[in-house]
Formats: sequence, structure tokens, C-alpha cells
Amino acid sequence: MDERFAPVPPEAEESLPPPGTLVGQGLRALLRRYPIWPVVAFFGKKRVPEHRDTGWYALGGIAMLFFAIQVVTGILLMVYYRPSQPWQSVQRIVTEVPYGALIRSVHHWSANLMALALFVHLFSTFFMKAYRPPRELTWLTGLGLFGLVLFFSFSGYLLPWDDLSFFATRVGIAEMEKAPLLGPWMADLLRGGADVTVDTIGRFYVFHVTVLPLLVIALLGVHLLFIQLQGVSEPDHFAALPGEKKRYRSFFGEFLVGEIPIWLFLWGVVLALAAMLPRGLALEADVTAAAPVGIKPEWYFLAPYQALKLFPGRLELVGMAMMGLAAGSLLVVPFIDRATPSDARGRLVAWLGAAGLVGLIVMTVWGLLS
Amino acid sequence: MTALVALLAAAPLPAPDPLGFPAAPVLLQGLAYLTFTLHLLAMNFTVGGAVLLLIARLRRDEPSVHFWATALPLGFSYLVTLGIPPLLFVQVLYGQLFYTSSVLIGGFWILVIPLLILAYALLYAHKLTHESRPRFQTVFVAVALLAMLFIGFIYVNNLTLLQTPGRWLAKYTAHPGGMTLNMEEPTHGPRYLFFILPAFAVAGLAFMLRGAYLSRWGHAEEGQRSRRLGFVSVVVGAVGVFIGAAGLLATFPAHIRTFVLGGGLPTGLLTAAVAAAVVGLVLAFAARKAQGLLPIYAAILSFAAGLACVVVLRDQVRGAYLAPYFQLRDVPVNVQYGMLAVFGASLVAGLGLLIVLLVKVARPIAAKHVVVR
Amino acid sequence: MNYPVWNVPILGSGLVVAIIAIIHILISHLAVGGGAFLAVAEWWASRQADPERIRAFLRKFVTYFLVYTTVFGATTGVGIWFSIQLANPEATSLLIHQFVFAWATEWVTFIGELTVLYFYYYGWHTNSRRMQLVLAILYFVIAWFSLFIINGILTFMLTPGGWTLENRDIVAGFFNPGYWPALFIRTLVMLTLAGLFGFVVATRVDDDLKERIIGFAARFVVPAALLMPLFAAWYWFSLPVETHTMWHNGIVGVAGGRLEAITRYSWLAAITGGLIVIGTLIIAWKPRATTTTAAIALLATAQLSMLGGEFFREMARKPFVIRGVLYSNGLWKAPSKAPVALDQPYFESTRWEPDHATPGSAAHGEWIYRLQCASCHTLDGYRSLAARTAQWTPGFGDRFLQNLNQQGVMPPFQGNSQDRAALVAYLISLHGKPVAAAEVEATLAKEAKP
Amino acid sequence: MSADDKSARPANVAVPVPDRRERRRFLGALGGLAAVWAGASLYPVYRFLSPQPAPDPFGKEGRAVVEKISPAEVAQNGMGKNGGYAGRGVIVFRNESGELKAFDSKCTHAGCNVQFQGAKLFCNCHGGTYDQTGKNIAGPPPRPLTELRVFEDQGLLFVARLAGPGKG
Repeated sequence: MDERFAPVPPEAEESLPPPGTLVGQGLRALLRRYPIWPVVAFFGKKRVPEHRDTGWYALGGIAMLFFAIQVVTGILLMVYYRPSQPWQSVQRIVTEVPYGALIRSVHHWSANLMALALFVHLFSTFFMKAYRPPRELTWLTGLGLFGLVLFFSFSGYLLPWDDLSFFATRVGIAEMEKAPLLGPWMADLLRGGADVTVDTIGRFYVFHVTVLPLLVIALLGVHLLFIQLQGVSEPDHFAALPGEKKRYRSFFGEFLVGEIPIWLFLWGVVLALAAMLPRGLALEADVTAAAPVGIKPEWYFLAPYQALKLFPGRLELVGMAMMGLAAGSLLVVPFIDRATPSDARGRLVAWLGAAGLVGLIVMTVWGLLS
Repeated sequence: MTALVALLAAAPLPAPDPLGFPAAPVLLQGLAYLTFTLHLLAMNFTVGGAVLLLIARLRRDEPSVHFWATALPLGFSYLVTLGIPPLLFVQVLYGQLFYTSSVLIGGFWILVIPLLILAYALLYAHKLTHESRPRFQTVFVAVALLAMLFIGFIYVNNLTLLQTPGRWLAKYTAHPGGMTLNMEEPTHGPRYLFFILPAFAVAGLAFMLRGAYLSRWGHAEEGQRSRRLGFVSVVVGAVGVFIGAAGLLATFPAHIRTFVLGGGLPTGLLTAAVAAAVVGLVLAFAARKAQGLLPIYAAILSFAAGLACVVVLRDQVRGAYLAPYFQLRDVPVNVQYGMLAVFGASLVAGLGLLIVLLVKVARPIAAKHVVVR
Repeated sequence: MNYPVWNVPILGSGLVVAIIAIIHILISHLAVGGGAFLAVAEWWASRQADPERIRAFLRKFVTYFLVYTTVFGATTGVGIWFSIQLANPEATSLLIHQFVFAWATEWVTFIGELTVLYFYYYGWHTNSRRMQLVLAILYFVIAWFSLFIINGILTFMLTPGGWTLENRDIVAGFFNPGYWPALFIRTLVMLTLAGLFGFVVATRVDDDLKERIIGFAARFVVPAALLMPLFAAWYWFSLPVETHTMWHNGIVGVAGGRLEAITRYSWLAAITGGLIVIGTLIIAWKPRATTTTAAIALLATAQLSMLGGEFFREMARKPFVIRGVLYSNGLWKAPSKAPVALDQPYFESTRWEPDHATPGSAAHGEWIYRLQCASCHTLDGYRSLAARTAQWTPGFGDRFLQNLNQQGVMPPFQGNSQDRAALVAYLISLHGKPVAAAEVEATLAKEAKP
Repeated sequence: MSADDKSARPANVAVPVPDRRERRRFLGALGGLAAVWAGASLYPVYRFLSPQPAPDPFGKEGRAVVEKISPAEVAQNGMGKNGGYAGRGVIVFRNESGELKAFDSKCTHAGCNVQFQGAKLFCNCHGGTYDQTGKNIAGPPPRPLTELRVFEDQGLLFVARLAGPGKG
């Protein structure tokens, strides 16, 4: 044996394909050169507890699937998008470039489904109390990712520069401007001026295609690493089981493979939505014209939009403060509800969360209908 | 009469299909009568069975529950499948009227489908779970029954609206989405009862038939009980039919009543139907006590014949309603001999297969599923 | 306008048909393919060392299969028929009058397959194994024959071939150019669905058996994976040239991404078809990791694929419901050859407008919408007219209606200039700024002068 | 499961445990099919990225206006200039016999625009040299320059294909 090469670890031999096959040979050659087996073993350790709520664990992966679709379709759209001619270039994509309308619709629908998957992911981890110590930082990074994705949607919405996107962005930033202290400063910074102009597109474009993707990838890496290090959280009813009754599936070997058909289906759903309900392009933004009839934010911003309507005039600030409080309470929940198994305070938090969820859904539906 | 002329001018009557009839109307009518009678039998069996099942559940009569639990999904599937050809032939004969009345109550007409699925699914849910996990099964059956009853009501609405084109335009103007029923029809109630109440008779006869076979296979006690219970249901059904028929006659417009009672074919059919029902009742009474299969089969045949008479009479009455608007003889006939032959051949082949299967494998299957363990 | 038009808000009558049909089509194909699965599995079981375990699986399979196909299959089949009566009575009437005995024959096969399936299912413990095998084969043959019949009627609508209203040549209409490729495509689909359904049931049995069953069931996907492109190409070349043009136009977006639906649906069908092959590979590779949810997800992917395929077929017919004969909104092609008939005041040719729709009134435009447009378009839901006319001006709208059939996806407009003005006024009024027909006419007159 | 076990069974009875080799072959074939399907479904992406056919530079009328060169700038024999048409480079000059000549200035070697230097047309990138008839006379260019028909119309210069239509 050439001493420049290391031996293949014996535990690796067990799980590699036979040495006679091409893949088996290649992997052995790799292992003899680079000592990556500990890394593989580290990832191989991850396992998923099997219980009645196991299905919820799939949501994070599903959100990542949509994110992957976003990256690919986003790169494709960048090929033809021009921030200096925003509306014209999008119009070219949807009326001249082969399958441009299809790819844009996929990008649109996948974005919506990603937001939806994240909502579900957030609330399912909340109700399974996965945020409790020692997983506070996993929760916080998750919230960070959620915020980034919302900012993704907000910035992407402006880029086509049609009627809808112009007014949506103007309103969105105007609301932000009302925040005390930093509000006006941040609004100006985002807009690149006192109003939404083509200059704003430059900023939003840079956010949308460079800053946010890098941040998401970095934060996602940390989020996943934390989970890998600590293992998947177990809900109380599972943790309470005696050891021999606890059943697990290996994450990469079984759980993830079992998820693939679900991903395939969801990819099909995105395509079906894009085929049935293609994303249209309204008229180019006219900064002088009246806002179009029936204009409304996207559904994931509807709840705060509708809730703010309940606070007319001066009271709007109160409403914003209350919503800020509600959002902020998600940040502090791991530091309030700490007991495992759950105690009275934990149950209270769960009920409050349920009330928040109901409120969110009611406001969204109300917003859709009104 | 002038009112009628004015009505005619206003009624938006679609033209019949340009292709004409693919066979002589008599043949199409005959096929419609035959298959509709079979459909009514299956419908009555299932609806009546659901009522009897509900009663059996409330009385905790396990053997009856088991029987109906198995039988109803089967009955339901034949009720659906046998419902196809009469609707098919009605569409050939009266298509332009039938489509219009369906569109006019479209919102309810399409509701038939989810109701069908609901009822069917509940009957299966009952069958598959009533032994292992009994919880809401009584509710299942009750909801299924209500769904079926409502479907029947929608049908009655459609087919009465079909024969009253005078109401169409006003209905369409008010409800272009078809969220309306033909509630102004005076014959509604009796007509509905007249089609639904025989369910007791048919389900009762089926239960008596079960009893006859049980006795024959040596389960004398359960067989006797089954025939006795079944007969009660038959009597209820028979009485109900007579009340419904009387109500129907009372609510008919004068010219229709004259048409039915004024002699000729309609009166003959009515008489035959009444006679068949009475004979059937007597035969069923005989079958209640007597061993053997002959009386019960004779009773079933007699009732079925009465039902067939009613089916024919119903179509004649429809013709009388429609006389001012549309006559079958106005439509050209372009006979499709080849297709008729194909259909005939398939029918013969199907019947042949059915007979072979009945002879070869039916008996042990029936014995296994009808006899209570 | 012979018949009233069923106005369904938000969805539109067409989508009601589609929703019912999409469910039905999956199940009806499964109902046939499942027969093949049962027959082959009966034979396979008899050659295994442990036939009883396989048969226990089959018992489970046939229970799910029976309930699923009868409760949701038979009823939605009737449902399609109910919904097409409502959505397109004129076309339904034509099909029924032409093919009534074909349908009657198909009904015989329904009764036949139902009865045979019951003998198979209820005779499980009493029939001989040989009889079970015979019954399974019989079931498959009868069920496949029902496809053989309905396929003729379905393909007739898109490619009537040598059939015309005058010759009523049923053989030419039935065995039309699209018949054979569609028959083969559907047969492949059936086998695939049987395999996918097999996966679902296999996840409900013990692990070692699960592995074998999945290996067995995966074979049912192979014929389609291999041959589908071939038959799809054959089908494609049987389609009329107008369909090809429509598809090619759809590669780039048309009219804000609305008219190229046919192209998108073809890709939906093809790509999800590929997903099924990939999913089958994954499941066959790691059978033990397969959960019931995953197997159902793959079946649901097949549902999406069929949605794409069936919508493609529907779109390919545009603007007809029976190609070259009858437009989707119930207008016959024949009289529209003579433009004179189309120029008459619209309400003279229809029976269903109410008396108060006086020329130029708001109701005038609304009733034109209801009777001419509503069979395909809703106001603000599926195929929304509000969205499609958002950028209309009176002049543009009037020209658009005059050239309605030029793009090849819409029937011609029926009515005179007054009717057009009324409809344009109604549609423009949808955007919150009511306009009277008289104003539209005035604008048009002004535009015409210079 | 060894081969001996298998042969011990009756020939017509399959083994309950699936045959590994057969399984791998099946998975391989299915994998191949899946790869073909997956590849085919990328076709829209390929079409999205593949360039659309460039529009005809001479348009419907068969001619394109010359930019950055006025007729006066090529009025005398020996005068010439680099200019543009339809987004490309062009050299227009009047040769010693008074003929107005035009060449697409894209060098046939590597695509730089060649420069009008009086007697010769010279490419600054790799020293390719053409004479006044467009013929490649020195350096790497493999072919002569593409010659265009040039003419004046209402005070503007136009170029067209040598053999193509276009008023002139």
C-alpha cells in the first residue's frame, strides 16, 4: 500500500457500495485521499424521532426546496432583467423570451409557497416548543431567516415596476417611516430618497440578488448546523416515553429520502399554479396616476395591513406598537418559556400563540375578502 | 286558452338537437322505462334500507344492522349505475327541455354530485367501521339518508320544471347561477312521496327475501323474524304509495287529471299499477308465513310490475304536460342500426356473463355474507 | 342562443367541469389499471413461496381500490356528465344524440365491471384461486373496454375526422385521427397509476413484504416511462395545425401570459410525468424509507400530470367544443360562415334575455356577457374578464370584439355595433368607472371621423 | 442469499428476498429513464437561455442608415471613415477611382473592428491587414471583409447587402 494514501475507515466499508462498482471504487479513492469520513459520520448521526407529529419536521426542508427553486429561477430571470429598464425588461421576459412568462410565474408562485411553508414551519416549531433551551439560538436564527424572506418578497415585489409594485412599495415604506426614532432615517435609506423612484429599484435589486441571498445562505448554514449539533428537538410526549419505546429514523438515509416524493409533488404544484394562474404584468408604474382599484398587499402582509385599518388616524401608531410587540414577543419566547416538560407558563404561552395564529388567519382572510 | 297562447309565445323553448333521434322513439322509451324501473328498485332498496338500518341501529338489532351495512353500499352502487341509462335516454328524447331545466336549477343540480359522494362514502364508512370502531355510525347513516332524500327532491324539481316551460324565463332572469328550485310546483309534495315511500315496500321485500333464504339455509328463527319485520315495512310502503298517488291526483291540473282518469292507456296503467300493488301485498302476506321462495319472488315481481306501470304512466303524463310545446313525433329519426346492434350484443354478453357468474359463484358468496355468524 | 348559460361566479362553469373531471380521470384510469395489477399480482402470488402473504396484501389493495374507485370514481363520472350538461348543453346534446348507443354500451361495461369486481371482492374467501384470477382478468378486460368506448367520444371532440353534421358518419367520428394514440396513452397512464396505487397500499404492510411489493409495483411505471414520448408524439401529429400554431405561439407569452395556457399545460404534463419516473426511482431504490404520505404525494403528482394533460386536450380544442362544428359558447360554426347572420341585433337570435334589457341599457351589456361570454369567462375569478379588459378603451374594446376570432382562441362576436358598444360599456364599467353604452358609441363616432 | 440456496428451491417458485443483482439492473434502467425525463424537462430552460434569432440589420426595406459618417466626409477620393449601422461597425470610403465602398468592419479573424487607414484597413488587435477591396493581405485574418453596397439618399448614407434589395 502506498503510504501517501490513508486506509479506508472500517466503519465506512460497511456502508459503501461494493468495491467492484464504479461508485464504490471512486468513493474509496476519495476516502483514501481526504479524511472526510468524520464529516460524513457527523451528518449521518442526525435522526428524527418518530411520533404522531413527525410530519411537521418536513416543513423546513420544504421551505428549502422552494428557496432552491427561487435561486434557480431567480438566476434565470436575472439574465434578462435590467434594473435600468425594469418594466420594459420584465415585459420582454413575459412576451418575447421563450418560456419567460412560465419561469417568472414559477418564481412568483414558489415565493408565495416558500412564505407559506415558513409560516407553517414557524408555528409548528412553536407549538412543538422546539425553541426551549438549549435551542434558543436555533429559534432566533429561524426568525431571522423568516424576516429575511419577508424582505425578499418585499424587495422582489418592486422589481417589475408596474402599478401594483410601485404603490405597494410606497405604502410599505411609508408605514415603516412612521416608526419613531429610526423610522424616517431607515425609510430614506431604503428608498434612496424622499420617494420611491427608479433609484429605489437599484437598491432593492442589489438587496434582492446579492445581499439577501448571501445573508440567507449564511444564516441558514448556522441554523442547520445548530440542528445538526443538537439533534432534532423532541416534543414532551415523545421525550416522556421510556427509552425502548422511542423510535427514530435516520435523517439522511430514511427521512430525507422519504421526503423526496413530497418535494416532487410540491414542485409539480408550483408548476401547476404557474400554468393555471400565470403572474400578470400590470401597466408600467405611473407615479402621477391614481392607485389602481382594489389594490392590496400580498397575502403574507395582509394581516398587519388589515389590523392597521382598525386603528384610524392617530391611533395607527398604537396599532403599530401592538404589532411590533406581538412580533417582538416571538423573539423573547425562548427566554420566557423554558421548562421541560412544559409547565403552566408553557401552556399559557401555547394558548397565546394559538390566539395569535387565529388572529393572523382571521385578519388575513378578512383582508382577502374586504 | 288565450293565456296559453301568450304563454307559448313567451316561453323560450330551445330547438331539438339537429341530429334527430338515433332510433325510433318507442324503442328509446322502452329502454328508458326498463332501466328506470330497475333504477327505482335499486333506489328504493337503498333509501328504504337506510331507514330500516337506522331503525335497526336504534333498536340494537345486530343481525339486521349487519345485513344492511353490507347491502347498502352495494345497493348504492347499483342505484348510481342504473341511474345512468334512463337519464341517457331522457336526454335523447327530451334533451332540449332537460338541459334547460337542469341549467335553470344548475346550482342545486350539481349539488347532486357531492351529495352522492357524501352518502356513498358514509355508507361505506359505516360498513367498514361499524364492528371494529363504533362511534358515530348512527349519524353516518342518518346523514347519508338525508343526503339521498335531498337528491331525490332535487330530481323531482328538475323533472317537474322540465315539463313547465312557462316558468323558465322568469327563473333564469332572477337566478342566472341556478341557485333556485321549482318550488312553485303544486304536485311537488305528493310526487316526492309517491317516489320515496315505495322504498319501504322494496326494502321490506328485500328483507323478506333474506328471511326466505335464511329459513331455507336452516336459520329458521332469524328467517322468520326477517320476514315478519320485512312485511311490516312492505305494508307501510304500500299504504304510503296509495296516499301519495291520491295526493298526486288531487294536485294535478285539471287537464292532466282528466288525461289520467279519462280512460285509455293512462287509466289502464293506473289500474294495472294498483292491481299489481294489491296482488303484491297479498303475496307478501303469504310469504310472511310460508316457507319457500316462490311467494316472495312472486310478490317482488308483482311490485316491480306495478312500478313499471307507474314509470310508463309518468312518461305519458309528461307527454300530456308537454303537448302544447313539443311532441316526440316532430323530431326526425335517423336510425343507427350498427350501433344498436353493438349495444344489443353487449347487453346480451353482459347478461350471459351475469348468469354464468350467478350460477357458478353466487351461492357460497351470498351464504357467507347474508348468514349471521 | 338555444340554451340558457349557467353563470357560476368566481369559478365559471368550465372550471366546475374541470374540477370534477380531473378527479374522475385519475380514478377511472386507476380503476382500469388496477384490474391489470390485480390479475398480474394474482398470478405472481401463485409463483411465490408465500402466496398467502401476497394475497393478504392484495386483499388490502382491493378493499381500498373498491371503495376509492366506486365512491369517488363512479359518482364523479356521473358528475362530469351532470356538469357538461350545465356548462355546455348544446355540445352535450350533440354528443348524446350521436353516440347514445356507444354510451349505452359503455354503461353495460360499467355494470359488468362493477358486478365482476363485487364477485371478486365478496368471493374472496369462497371462490377458488383460479376463479379469482379469471375474475381479475375479466374485470380488467371489461374495464378497458369502457375506455375503448369513451376514448372515441373524447377524441371525437378534438379531431372529428371525417365526421360532419351532414354525414353523421359514426365510424369516422369514433375512430378519428386522435383515437389510437390517445387509447395507447391512456392505457400507459392506467398501468402507471396502478403501480403508484400499489406503492400507497404497500406502505401499509410489513417492511420485508413492502420491499417486494414496491419492487413489483414499480414495474407498472416502466411502460409509460419508456413509451409515453412515442405515443405523445403520435398524438401530437394527429392534432390539427391550428393547435400546433397555438402551441408555438405560446412559447413566448401572449397577451400578458393568458393565451399561451396550452403550452404551459403541455409542460406541466411532461415535467410532472418526469417527476413520476424520478419518484418511482426513489421509492424503488429505498422502499423501506417510503412513507404513506410520500406514496400519496407521488399519486398526487400523477394527478397534476393528468391535470396538465387533460387541460392541454381541452385547450387544444379552442375556440371549439367540437372542433369545426360548435364553439365553446354554444354558437354553431355553420351559420357563422355567413357573416350576415352574426351582424344581426344579438337579442333577435337568442331567447334568454329578459324583457327589460332595452338596447343601450346596462342590462343590455350584462346579458350579452351572460349569454355569450359567461360559458368560459367569469367577471373576477377564473379567466376573469375584469382582469382581461383592465386596459380597455372604448375604441380598443370595439376593435377587439370585431376581430374576436382572429387570434384563433375565441369564437366570433355575435351582434351589431350597438351590441358591441353595450358590451364594451359593461366591461369598462367593471373597473369602478361606470360608462354608458351611448358614451362608448359617441367616443367611437368621434374616433371614426378623423 | 447465496446461489446454492436459490438452486435448492423448485425452479418455478421465486425467492421471497428480491434478487440483488436483478434489482440493481432494474434500478439502473429506471435511473437512466429518469435522467432522460429530467433532462427533457429542462428544455424550456434551454430555450429561455438560447439566443433569439438576431433581427435582420437591413430591416424590411433592405437598407440601413449609416451613422457617424456624413456624405461630405467621403466626398473626395481617398476620404474614408469608421462609422456604424444597425449596431455594427462599418467603414465607408471613396477609393482612388472615385467609387464609394463600404465594408462591415468586423475583422474575420477575431471580431475586432478594423480601422480605416487610407490605403489599407488595419486591425489593431492582431495586425490583420486588408486592402481597399477588402481582401486580407497580411496577418491572421482568414477571409476578406464583408462588402456592403453603399449609396446616398436624401443627404444620408445607407448600406445594403451587395446583392440584396433596397433603393439606391
